[in-house]
Parts: sequence; structure tokens; C-alpha cells
Amino acid sequence: MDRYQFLVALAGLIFTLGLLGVVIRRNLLVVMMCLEIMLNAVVLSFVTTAVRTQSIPGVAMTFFIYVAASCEVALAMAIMVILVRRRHSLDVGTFQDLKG
Amino acid sequence: MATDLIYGLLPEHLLLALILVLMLVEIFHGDRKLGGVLFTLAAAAGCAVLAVQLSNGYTVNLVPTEITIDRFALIARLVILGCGLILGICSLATSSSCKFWMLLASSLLGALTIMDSAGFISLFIGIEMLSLPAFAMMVSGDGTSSASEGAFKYLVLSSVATALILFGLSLVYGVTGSLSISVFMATVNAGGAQSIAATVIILSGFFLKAAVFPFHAWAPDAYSSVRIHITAFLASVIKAAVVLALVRIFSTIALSAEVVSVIIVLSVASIFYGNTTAIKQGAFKKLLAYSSIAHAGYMMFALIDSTGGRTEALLYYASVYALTTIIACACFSLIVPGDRDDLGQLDGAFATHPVASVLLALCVLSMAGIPPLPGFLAKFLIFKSVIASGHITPAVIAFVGSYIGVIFYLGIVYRLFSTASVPAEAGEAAGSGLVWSGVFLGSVVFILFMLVPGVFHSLLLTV
Amino acid sequence: MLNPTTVLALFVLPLAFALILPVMTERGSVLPRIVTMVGMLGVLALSVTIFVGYDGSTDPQLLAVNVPWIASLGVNFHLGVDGMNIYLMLLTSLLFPVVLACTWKTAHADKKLYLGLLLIMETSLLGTFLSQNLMLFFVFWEAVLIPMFILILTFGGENRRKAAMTFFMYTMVGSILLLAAVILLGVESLHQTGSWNFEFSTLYHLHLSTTVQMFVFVAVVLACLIKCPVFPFHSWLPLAYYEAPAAGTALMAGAMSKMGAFGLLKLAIPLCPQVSVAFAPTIILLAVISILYGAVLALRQQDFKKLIAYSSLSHMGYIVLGIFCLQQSSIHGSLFQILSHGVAVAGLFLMLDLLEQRLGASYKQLNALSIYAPRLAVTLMLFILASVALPLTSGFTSEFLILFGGFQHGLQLFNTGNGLLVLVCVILACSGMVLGAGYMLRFARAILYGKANEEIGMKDMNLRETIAFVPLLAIVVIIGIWPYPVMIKAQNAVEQLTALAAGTQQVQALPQTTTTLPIGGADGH
Amino acid sequence: MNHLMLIPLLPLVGFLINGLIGSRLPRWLVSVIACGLPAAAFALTIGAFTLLRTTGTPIAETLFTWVGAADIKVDVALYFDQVSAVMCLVVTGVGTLIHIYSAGYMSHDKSFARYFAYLNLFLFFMLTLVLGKNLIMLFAGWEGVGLASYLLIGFWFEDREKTNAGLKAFVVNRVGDTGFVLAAFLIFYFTKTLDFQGINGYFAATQPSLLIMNTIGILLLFGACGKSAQIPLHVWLPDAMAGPTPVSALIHAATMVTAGVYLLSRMSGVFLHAPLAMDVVAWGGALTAFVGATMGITQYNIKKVLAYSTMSQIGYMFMACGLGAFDAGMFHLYTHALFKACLFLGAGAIIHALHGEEDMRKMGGLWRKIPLTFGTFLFASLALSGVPPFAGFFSKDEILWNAWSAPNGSPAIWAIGWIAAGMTAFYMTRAIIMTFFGESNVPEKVEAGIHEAPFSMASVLVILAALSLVGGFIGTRFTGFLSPVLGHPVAEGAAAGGMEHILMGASVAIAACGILLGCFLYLGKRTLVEKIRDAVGPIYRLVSNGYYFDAFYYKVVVRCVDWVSESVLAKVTETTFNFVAIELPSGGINMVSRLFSSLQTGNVQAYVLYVLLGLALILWWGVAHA
Repeated sequence: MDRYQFLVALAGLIFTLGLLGVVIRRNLLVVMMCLEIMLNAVVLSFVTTAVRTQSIPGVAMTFFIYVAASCEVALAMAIMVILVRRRHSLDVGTFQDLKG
Repeated sequence: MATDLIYGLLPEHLLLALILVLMLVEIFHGDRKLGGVLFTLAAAAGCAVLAVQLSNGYTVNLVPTEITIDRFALIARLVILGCGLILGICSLATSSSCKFWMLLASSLLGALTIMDSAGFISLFIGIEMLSLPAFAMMVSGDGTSSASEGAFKYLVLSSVATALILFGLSLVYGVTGSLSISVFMATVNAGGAQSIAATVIILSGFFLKAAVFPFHAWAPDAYSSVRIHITAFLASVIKAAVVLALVRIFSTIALSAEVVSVIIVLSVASIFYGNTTAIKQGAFKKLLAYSSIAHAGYMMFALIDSTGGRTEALLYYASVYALTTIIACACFSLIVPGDRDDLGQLDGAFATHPVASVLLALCVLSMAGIPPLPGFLAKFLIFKSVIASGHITPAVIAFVGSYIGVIFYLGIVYRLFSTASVPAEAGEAAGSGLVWSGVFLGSVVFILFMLVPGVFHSLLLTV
Repeated sequence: MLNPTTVLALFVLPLAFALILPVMTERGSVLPRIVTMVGMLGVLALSVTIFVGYDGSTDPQLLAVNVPWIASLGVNFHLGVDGMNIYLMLLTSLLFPVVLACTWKTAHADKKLYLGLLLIMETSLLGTFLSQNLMLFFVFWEAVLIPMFILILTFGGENRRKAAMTFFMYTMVGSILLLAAVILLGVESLHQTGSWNFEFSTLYHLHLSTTVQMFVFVAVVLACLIKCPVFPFHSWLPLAYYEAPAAGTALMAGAMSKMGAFGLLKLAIPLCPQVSVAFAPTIILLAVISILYGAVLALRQQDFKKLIAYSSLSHMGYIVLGIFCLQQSSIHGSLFQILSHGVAVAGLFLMLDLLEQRLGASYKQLNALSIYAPRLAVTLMLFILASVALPLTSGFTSEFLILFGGFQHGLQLFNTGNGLLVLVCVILACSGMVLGAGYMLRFARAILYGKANEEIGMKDMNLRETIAFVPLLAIVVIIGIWPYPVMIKAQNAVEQLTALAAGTQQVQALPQTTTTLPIGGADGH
Repeated sequence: MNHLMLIPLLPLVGFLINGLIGSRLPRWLVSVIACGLPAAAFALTIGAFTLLRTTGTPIAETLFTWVGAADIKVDVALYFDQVSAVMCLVVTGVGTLIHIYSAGYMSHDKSFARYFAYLNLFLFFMLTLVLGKNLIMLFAGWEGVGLASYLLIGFWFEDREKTNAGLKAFVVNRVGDTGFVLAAFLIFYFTKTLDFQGINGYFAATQPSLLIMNTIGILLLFGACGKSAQIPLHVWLPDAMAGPTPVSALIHAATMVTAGVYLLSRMSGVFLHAPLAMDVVAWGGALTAFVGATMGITQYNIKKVLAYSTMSQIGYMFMACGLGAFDAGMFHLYTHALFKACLFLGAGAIIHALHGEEDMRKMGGLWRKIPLTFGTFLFASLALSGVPPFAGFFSKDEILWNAWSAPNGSPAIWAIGWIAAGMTAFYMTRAIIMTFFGESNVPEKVEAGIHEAPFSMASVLVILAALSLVGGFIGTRFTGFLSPVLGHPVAEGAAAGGMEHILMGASVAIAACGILLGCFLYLGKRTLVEKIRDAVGPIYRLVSNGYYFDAFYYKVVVRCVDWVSESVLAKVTETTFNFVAIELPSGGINMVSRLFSSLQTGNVQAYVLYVLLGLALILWWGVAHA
């Protein structure tokens, strides 16, 4: 279990933590944060492999991931503003009127 | 080389130019109709270019591991752009501001980049560019109050999907050391636990985006919360793009046994789930959502094919499915003006809107897979390749699933032709002329698919 | 006049007229009906010329339209007239104008949807019967369901929704199985000939392993028995026949139920001869059960439509019995019964509709028709006699040939020690003729005879209706008195079929003169 | 020489004319056509008959192939040999006379043309039956006459009783026909042909096992019983009297019911090699003769008496055929046709005179009012009773003699026949006395209206009565004429001659004492009759209800099938099939559909949870299997 495999395993662990966070935490903002955690875990895994194999694509990928993540967060914030303005609450459970 | 860069990616450049122009128009508060017209022109030009390139067999490998223009890319882009064009024309009447056209154009641009990608980086960028504008489109304009909730759910699930895909890619990168698709294709069957896990994770990411059974939950809420022409966009173009992205990745290689069994279970489950739940749905958009889950199941079913018929089957299925959904939504919007969408509105529609209801009936029956209509051949191609590659029992189970599917499609046809209720006012919605032109173009292509399926099919064979 | 263009025209004509209809604007005028009738009569004229011109030995190429439709899948648009589908072509093209003529004055007839649906149904029926390509056959096999579904839906009786839905979904089960079989055959053709090919000619020459044959046979037979319908699969029959509009019922009973029988003749036996010979006794048992089941049920039916629906179930049993006895005479009998039952049951349903048009719902309590409308009564009596299989009517020729072939086959099997089932079944089928006489004459007694109360003012048959019924009666009489010239037309198709089936049995010499029946010694006891 | 085809064709033309445009033609024209065409057919038959007698070779004529395939070939062909000559003469001759009679009898009926159309249709089918060259032509005629009798029995269809009788007749005939069809199929299996010459020739040369021959024989007998109203399938004959009386005379006395005898003699080739079947025919015939006679005694309706008497006389014919004396059977058929037609037409004249009254208890003392009818009725009943100079005596005696002398005949079977002959004489005398003698208990207003039969009816009665007087004398020449087809070894030696005279004396004696007993009981002591009836109470009720055959058939067979259809099939099986095939699946799918849609809880986190679970599952599945 050399350093690189440890780091990839760590990335996997962080990834699952992020996923569980999305499922468990009730607060909207925290849910968004957990999504970002998942993306960071992926970046970690990319970087470790890039260093191990000394290849460029992994590094390039990190930049693209962050670009995409930032756009997504921007959009998410906009939608959250609309949501909260209507329901005045950050609890995820209140937004359940689409069902069946 | 430079000319190839321009000519090869010409449709993308056209869309990009369109977006910039639309921004200028938006800044200078130009006439609202201008956005739509510009979009139609750009999309039509893009399709024309693609058609020309396709006819004289133009293929070039622009950036070795990132972007290639081969026959599949040309045909897939033509399908996507064609559906985008028809959808654009159909929603000319309802969408007011230029923002909608910008978002639509950027989303289409994302889809086109997916089709060209030979490497995972451009594929990833394409997927992001495909879905982010969709969220914006859902909430923009005079969106219904619940649209934001639907958009939010879609956003959360879609970002989870992207995270999954990226994580899969990182594992693949760990194994192969490069992010090009061809290298991935070569090693995917290497059999190591990590590469199997990587494939499964990537697949589940795409399944989440395509709303296959266990990952489907966002689709009904997202589809039913937005205006009908956006639902059409979500159900047709985005789904087709995701499916064709999968084809781009896996193209014709046979997957390993474990992955195949996973895909079989998921696709059969989603066929059954989609078709059975759709029976008891009261709203058209919800019904469309569940039927799209079922169709996702059919499309994913083709992935288990090992005789090489997968690309042609999926291309044909995705294009027929996308086209039928667009026409169906357009006809529905013609029959039921405004945004009410409960199926009760369709009762006795034949009396008031004969042509629209006949077209809606044809589209619905084509989705059910009733023979003379193109939907049947699409299903036939998939089942043919599945049975040819030896999976007979899953095919038979899928047959039973598709049998259940016929019930709710017939329910719609029943409402259209039932003479029970007194027909409501027959007023045509404002600006329906434009929608009619879109519907007309769509149905011409639909009839073409029906009468001359062979041409499209042989074209595909040369992929 | 026998050339491929006539066959193509036969198929395209109704479709073309169906496309003209929506263009016609004004509602309520007679023009749409006239146009539809002209279309249908055109088809009838074409098919009569083909029928008359065709003798057993016309080479199939002369009457075949073969255009590749999906070349890469081996699916070509191949329509052809052969000995097997010549009767059905005539029956279909005859029934449609007759049905339209009988429902000329009804409220439905002036709706363009009604006329369009009839024309589309005619095209798809002709497509099914004439297609020489398995995929094309399947496409039209299912395509027929849509117009009939919409016809029942929009023009049916009170709970037409349940009837239409049951009809569609029930037949759909069969079609789904058939699709599986079609694909399997396609895969087999791929393995054996290297490319996808759905032409019947190639499929007939594939050497299918018994498991594949078994699967294809079970799928095809289930689909066809549901369509006929035959005993265990008949629950949709009373509902659909009762709720459908008169035109729908007449066409369903007259032409669509024959698709099931045609499917057996065209798919089941030629594609899987060994399995059909092995399974023949079980299917014969089902057929005979449905003969007796339908007949006994029809005995005590108060409602006329239900009575004739169950009688149709019984007559379809005869057809299936005839087919699976695999004798030349019994298959000729089944082909005749297809034509005669198609004509008779369509006539009976249309006759009931004429009464319904005149008397409204109270036609159910009508009696003493012979007094009010003698011409109607005589025509109804002729159709009843055809269904009772009285000599000089087509019913007798077909039922005699079926039972004759069945008995010889049954005794042959019994002699070679392969069991008594077929023989017992055929004897029970003969007793079916007694039940047939029972319920049909009870129907006649109920509707034709009895006291007449004066105030029912009822018009007798007018000219239009008489002209409509004349061709039906002509077929009944011609096949009854002189079936031979019609029989030659199907001769070599039947020969090929029986040769296929016989080829698989241990080649049996014709029964020798002195047979040593295990039950009796050659001389005294 | 193809005028043979014309014989059946002429009545068909009559049917078509009267049937299609009859109602628009004047009455006289309708009756001219209806009677003229059968008469022309009769003339043609006589022409063919003389040709046959001179040349001695049967006339055969093939019109066209009816059905032809590899394993079957059937032609529409006519064949005129001695047996069909006799039948043809009887059918056309008696038929024409009855047509003339009906012209008078039905003159005031409103659907005059329809009646004659049906009658001509009957003649056409009967002639096809008789002239048919193969079993299929015979069967076509066979079912055709069944149809004609159905239409004619239910001719006055306003009355539900009559239509029921018609339906009953057709269905019972159909039951018999199934036996006939099975026999034809069995025969074809061996002989490979359905032609009579081919069949008889084949069976003469080689017989498959006895069991086969007997089954064919018994099946043919079953078919014949259906048509000729013999024991198991005779229940329809008394009800068939609901039709107009000339119909009863033509169909249910002279021609149709004898079709069974014609079939047996046609298939003599089969029967001669089926000893068991021969015995069954003989004893069945004897049994029917006896039972028919007993039932005849207990009836009060004059037509029912004659119906049961027909049944018993045909029993005699079957007995003759069973004993191998087919020609004696044919001879009795010929004489019976004459006097039974005369009896029925006489009864018709009585009913005509009494304006529809058929119950003998409401008649009496008519011999003075309608002397001519009385005279002809007396002649015919004497012929029926077997009194010497009349035709009946010769033919019945021939049968009784064969009963004694034939190889499978025996004194027992002779005794039954002998007693039945006595009973025949008794019930005929009873009928005559009750209708013509004693005090007249005819109601007054009917009494006034009694009038002698009009000329057309009376003339026919006289001709028939004369024939039944003269008809018997051609006995020996008759059997000689038939011998080439139905020839059989006649009992040898003088001793036989002596024995024959003794038996002849015995039958005359039994006829005489039957008549005397009848006169003694009914002329003198009516009260004694009541006393005897009370004494034999239960037996009397058994016999007058026709041994409860009818009740048994109706109660057990018909009601049971109706019960099965109504309650078992309609309620039980149909609902179960409906439930299993339609309600169950649709209900199930709806329930599952509601269950699935509950999965959409609306909570985003639930959706992500589904994703997580799904992912975990497939990862475990994928990796575990790698």
C-alpha cells in the first residue's frame, strides 16, 4: 500500500463522505458544500495519478474541473436564492411539493 | 490544418457566434423575435454544413486524443442539431427573451462537443456545458413557482452524476495513465477490479444523467415542473446527447460479463418501472417522464450487444425517440393551450383539433412500438442485436415490459378519440402558426423515418 | 390482367383513398362515402380479376411485387398472390364494400374518421394476407389492430373502452410473442445464410433445430389461437364483438379472425413441420373443445349478437381442426370454411345491424320477422343454413372436407398405433354439427317465427341492401354447389404444405387395403 | 340420353319460380306449376323406367366433379337402376297426386305459393337422394329432405308449438345424420370410393374385420333410424303431425321416412357381410313394429294414430331388410306408400270437413255425410290391415314369410310380426268405427258445415284407393324386377310352399280377429273399453305417453345440455376465464403502478439515497464477481 494507493483510497473515502453528507445534512448550503467536497476528492485522485505517472492530462483535468465546479456553484446559488425567497427556510425537507 | 479547424468544427463556431450576437442583442434590447430567428438560421446552417460534410465523407482527426470528426460524430451532431432546430421552431411562440435562445444554443454547443470528443476532457466539458444551461433554462423566464424546486433537484442529482463520472475517470486515469477514449476502450476489459469499478462508476454516472431506474428519481419532478417545450428539450435532446455520449465512449467494444449483467438488470428494471408507473399518471409531463425512464431502459439495453450493431441501433433509437417526444409535446401544447397539463384536457380532442390529435396519436403509438411507425423498427433493432448476441431471456423479459408499456400509450389514444365529453372551445392559441411549422417539419422527418427507414439505416452502417 | 401492378394497386388503392379523405372539407355530405365506396369497389374489381385469372399453376413471379424496403435487414416490400392467400384476398376485398353498403345510412358513415379507418384497415388486412416477407407480415399483423381499436373506441357501444382495451391488449400478447419468434428466425437466418433475411422463401428452407422450432411454433400458435380465437384464449371475443359497431364486428369476425388461421397456414406449419406434426393432436383437442364450448354456450344465449359471437368461436374451431389434420382434403376444407364462415358470419352480423337500424334497441325482442320483412327473413335463413352446414351451401362443403380429412387422419393414426385422441376429437366434432343445428335453429325460431303484432312498421330490404348481400349469398351457393373450380386455385399451395408436413412423418404408405385392426381379427370374432 | 338430370331439376325449377315470384302469381298458375312439373318428372321417370326394363342396364350420368383433391374425388352423378326406379316412381307418382290434392286442401291458405315452393323443394331433394350415384349425393338429398320437413312442419309458424315440432324433427334427424356421416368416412377409409357400385363391389370381394363391417352396419342403421323414425330416434314423428296433412301424407308416410329403407337396400353389399348388424336391423324393426302398434291403439288424434302406424309399418320394412329380403322390404314400401298416403289424405278430408277437428272422440257417425271419403278410407285401412285382396296383404305376408324362412329369421321374430299385424288391424278398425260409426258427437255448428271433399281431393282419394286394391297383384313380377340388384336365395322346395300357405292363412286369421275384436269392442260395448283401460291403468299410461321416450329425451338430454350451457359454462367458466385473463392482470398492474409511484417522495435526499443504494449494490455485484 504505497503512498499513491493510500492517497487514492483517501480520495475515495472523502468522496463517499461527501456523498453521505448530501444525503444526511438538512441544510441547503451544507448540501452544496458536500457536493464541492466530492469534487475536491476527485481532484485529489487526479493529482496523485498525475504525479505518479508524471503525465499532463491529469493536471489539465484539475483546472477544467474547477472551472465547471465554479459555474455549477454559481447556478446553484441563484436557484437557492429563488427557493429560499419563497420558503424562507434553508431546510431541504421543506421543498417537497413535487411528488407522486 | 487551420482550415480543418474552421471547417471541421463549423457548426460549433456558428453556435458560438450565435451566442455572442444574442448577447449583443440582449444588451441593446433588440426586438424579442430576433433571437428566435437568429437561432433558427444558425441551427439550419449548422445542419446544412453537417449534411454536406456527411455526403462527401469528410473525416479528420483534429486534436489527436481530444477531438476527432468521424462519421459517427457527423451523424450524431446532425441528429442533435436537427432535433434542436425542430424544438427551436416549435418553441418560437412561447419563449419571450433572448436569454432562452442563448441557453438553448449553449446547451446544444455542449452536446456537439461531446460528439466530437475523442478524449475524456472534452467529453467532460461537453457534458457540463450540456446540463448547466438546462438548469438555467428551467428557472429562467416566466417559470412556474415549482420550477425552481425541480431545477434544484435536477442540479443536485446532476452534479452528483458529474462527480461520479469524474471519480470513475480518475480511477481509469489511474489505471491507464491517459485520458483518451481509445486507450480506455482498449483496457476496459483488462478485468482488474479497479477497471471494472471504474467502468461501473462511470456507467452509473451516465445512468443518473439518463434517468435509468435506480437513479431516475429526479426525472418526474424535473420534467413536470417546467413549461412543456423545456420538458421536451430535457426529454429529447439532453437524453439523446447522454446516450450518444455513452456510444461515443463504448462504441462497439463488447463489455465484460459482470458489467453486462449489471446493465441487463438495470435496464430491464427501468423498463418495467417506467412502464408500470406511467399507467396511473394523470399529468402528461409526468407520464412523459416515466415513459422516458422506460425508453432510457431500452437504450441502455443496447449496450450489452456484442455483435457490433449497437451504434446503429442506438443512433436510430435516440433520433426516433427524440423526434417523437418533440412532436408529441408540440401537439400537446397545440391541443391544450396555456400550461394546464392534466390528461383530462385531451378528452374528445379529435373533435376540435383533428390533425393535432392524429399526430399526437401517431407519436404516442410509435413510442409504444406499434409496427408501421418508426418506433417499432427502433425497438426491433435493439432487440435484434440483443438476441443476436445471445441474451434471449432478458430480451423476452423486456418484451413483457414493453407490452405493459402499451397500456398507458393506449390510454392517451383513448382520450383523444373518446366522444364522451362535450368539446371545449376550439380557439387556437396565439402564434400557433409557428408551432405548426415546427410540427410540420418534425412530422415530415417522422414520415421519412416511417417510409424510408432503409436509407438512414444504411447510412449508419458505414460508421 | 395478371401482373404485379395489379397486386400493388390492390394494396395502394385503399391507402390512397384514405389519404384523400381528410382533404375533403364539408361534413355531412355524401361525397366522402361515395369516394370511399369507389375506392373499395376498385379494390374488389382488381381482386376479382386476379381471382378469376389465377389458376393453380400461374407462376408466382407474375403476381409479385418485390421492392427492398430495409435492404440491410433483409426486409423487402414483397407482396405476392399464391394459392394460400387467394381466398382471403377475395374475402377481404368483398367484405369491405358490403360492410360500407350496409352501414351507408347510419350516423357513423358520414364521419370521415370512420371511412378512413375502414380504408386503412383494408390496406393492412390485404398487406397481411399478401405479404411474402415475415417482417412485412408482422408489421401489417399489428398494424391492423390500430384502426380496429380506434373504430371500437369511437363508434362502439356503452362500455366500449373496456372492450377496446381488452381486445387490443389481449391480441398484443400474441403479437409480442410473435415478435420474439420473428427476431429469433432473423437470427437463425443470419447464422445460416450469413445475412439478415426475412423472405419466406429463404426462411422455409432453413434447417431449424427442434428447440428453435419449438419456440417459434409455440409463439406463432399462441398468437394465432388468440387471434382466431380458440377455446382457452377467447375471453375478449364476447366483449369485443358485442361492443364494436356493426362494421367493426362484421370485419372482426369475417376477416380479422381469419388472420389467425392464415398465420397457422403460413407460419406455423411450413416453418416448423416436425413440431407441428408432434403438437397437432393437442391443438386438435383445443379446436374441438372450442367447437363444443362455443356451440353449447350459444344454445342458451338470449342476445343475438352474443349468440353469433359464440357460434363464430365454434366455427373457428373447425378451421383450426382442419388445418392441423394436415391432410389435403382437410386443409382445402379449412380454406373453404375460412371463405364460407367469413361470408356467413359477416352476413349475420350485418343483418342484425339492419334490424338495429330499423328498430333501434328493441330489435332484441323482435320475432316474426318473416311476416314483417319476408326478403330479410329469407336472406337471414340462407345465412343460418350456411352456418348449419346444410348441403348445397358452402358450410357443408367445408365442414364435410374438414371432418372427412380429420377422420381419415384420425383412423390412420389409430391404425399405426399413435393413439385415439384425434379420432375421438373428430367424432366429437361431428356431434358439433348437431349442436350447431340446435343453436342456429333456436336463433331462427326466436327471430323469424312467432306471433306478429301489427304496430311495428318495418321496411323490407331496399335495393342497396339486396345488392350488398347478393355477392355474399353467391359465394355461399357457388362453393356449396360447384366448389371444384375454386378448389383448383389452392391445389398446389395445399400440396406443398401437406408434402412439407408429410415429409416429416415417418413416410407412411397409403393405408393398405386389409388393415389388421388390433381390436378385431381378420375373419370372425 | 341426359334427360335423367331433368327429373330432379324440374321440381327445383318449380321451387325457384314459386319461391321467388310465387306470391305475385295468381293461385291457379301457382298450382299448375307446382303440380305440372312433378307430373312431367313422373312422365320422364316412366320413360326411364321403360328404357330400364327393356335394356336392363342401369342409366348412369356424371354431371361435374364436385370436389377433387389427392385423397378424395367426389362427382355430382346420377344413377338410375331398378331400386332407384321403384323409389323414383313412388316419389314422383304419389308426390304428384299429393300436389294435386294439396291444391284443393290449401286453397284458402294465405301463403299458398310458399307452401308449394317448399313441397317442390322437398321433391327435388328426395329425387337427388334417390338418384344419387354416391354417398355424398345421397347425403345431400338426405339433409335436404330434413330441411324441407323442418320448413313444412313449421309452415304455420305463428304457433310456437309447430315451430318447436319442426326444430325437434330437424335436430333428431341431424343426430341420425352424424351416424350416417361417420359410416361414410369409415367406408371410404377402406374402399377409397364413395360410389355405391364401388362400395358394394369392394365389400363383396374383401371384407376387413367383422368388427368393422358391423360398426359400419350399425352406424348406417343409426342414420336410417334417424330419418325413418325407428325406435331410438322416432320421437319426432308424432310431433311432425303439426304440419299440414298433405305434408304428413307425402313426407311422413310415403317418401321421406322410407329413405332409411332405401339406404339399407342400397348398402346391401355391406349388410350381407355384417351378420350382427343384420340381426340388429331385423330385431329393431320387429320391436318398432310391435311398439308402434301398441302406441297406435292408445291414440285419440287420428293423425297420431296414422303416424304410429307408419312407424310400425316401416318397422316391418326394416325387419325385411334385416332378414336379407331387401326386395320384400321395397315391395312393402311401395304398397305402404299407396295406402298410407290414401289414409292420410282421407284423414285430411275428414279434418277439412270438420274444419280442423283432429280428435276422434269429437267425431262419429260421419259415414253417411261423407260416403266417398269413408269408402276410400275403408279400402286403405283394409289394405293396411292385410286383408287378402288388398295390396297390404301381399307385401306384409311376404315379409312374415321371410321372417319365418330367412336364414337369420326365426319363429320368435315371426310371432312378433304376426301379433303386430293383428294389432294393426285392431287399431285401424277402432279408428274407422270411432270416426265413421256410432252416435255423432260432432258439435252442432260444425255438424252443419260438413261437406264431401271437393273434386280434386276426392279424385286423388279414389285413385289411391284403387291402387291400394290393385297394387298387390304385381308382387312376384316386382321382386323379379328388383332381383338383379337385391336378389337373394329364395327358400327352396315344395315343403316351403306348404309352409308358406299355412303362414298366409295365419296372417289372414289374425287380421280377421283383429277386425272382429275392434268391431265388438267399439261398436257394441264402449263401456267395456273404459273398464279394460282402468284395469290395465299404469300400462295404459306408459303406452299412451310413448313409453316416456320423449319425456326422457327432453328431461335428460336437452335440459341437461341447457343447464350446462346456462349455469356451468355461462356463469362458471366464462367468469373464471374473464377474471384470469382480463380482471386479474389489469388489477394487478394498477396496484403495482400505485405502489411504484409512491417511491417519488419528493425529497431530494431520498433521491440521492436511491442513487447511493443503487451504486453500492452494483459496485458490490461488479467487484464481487470480478
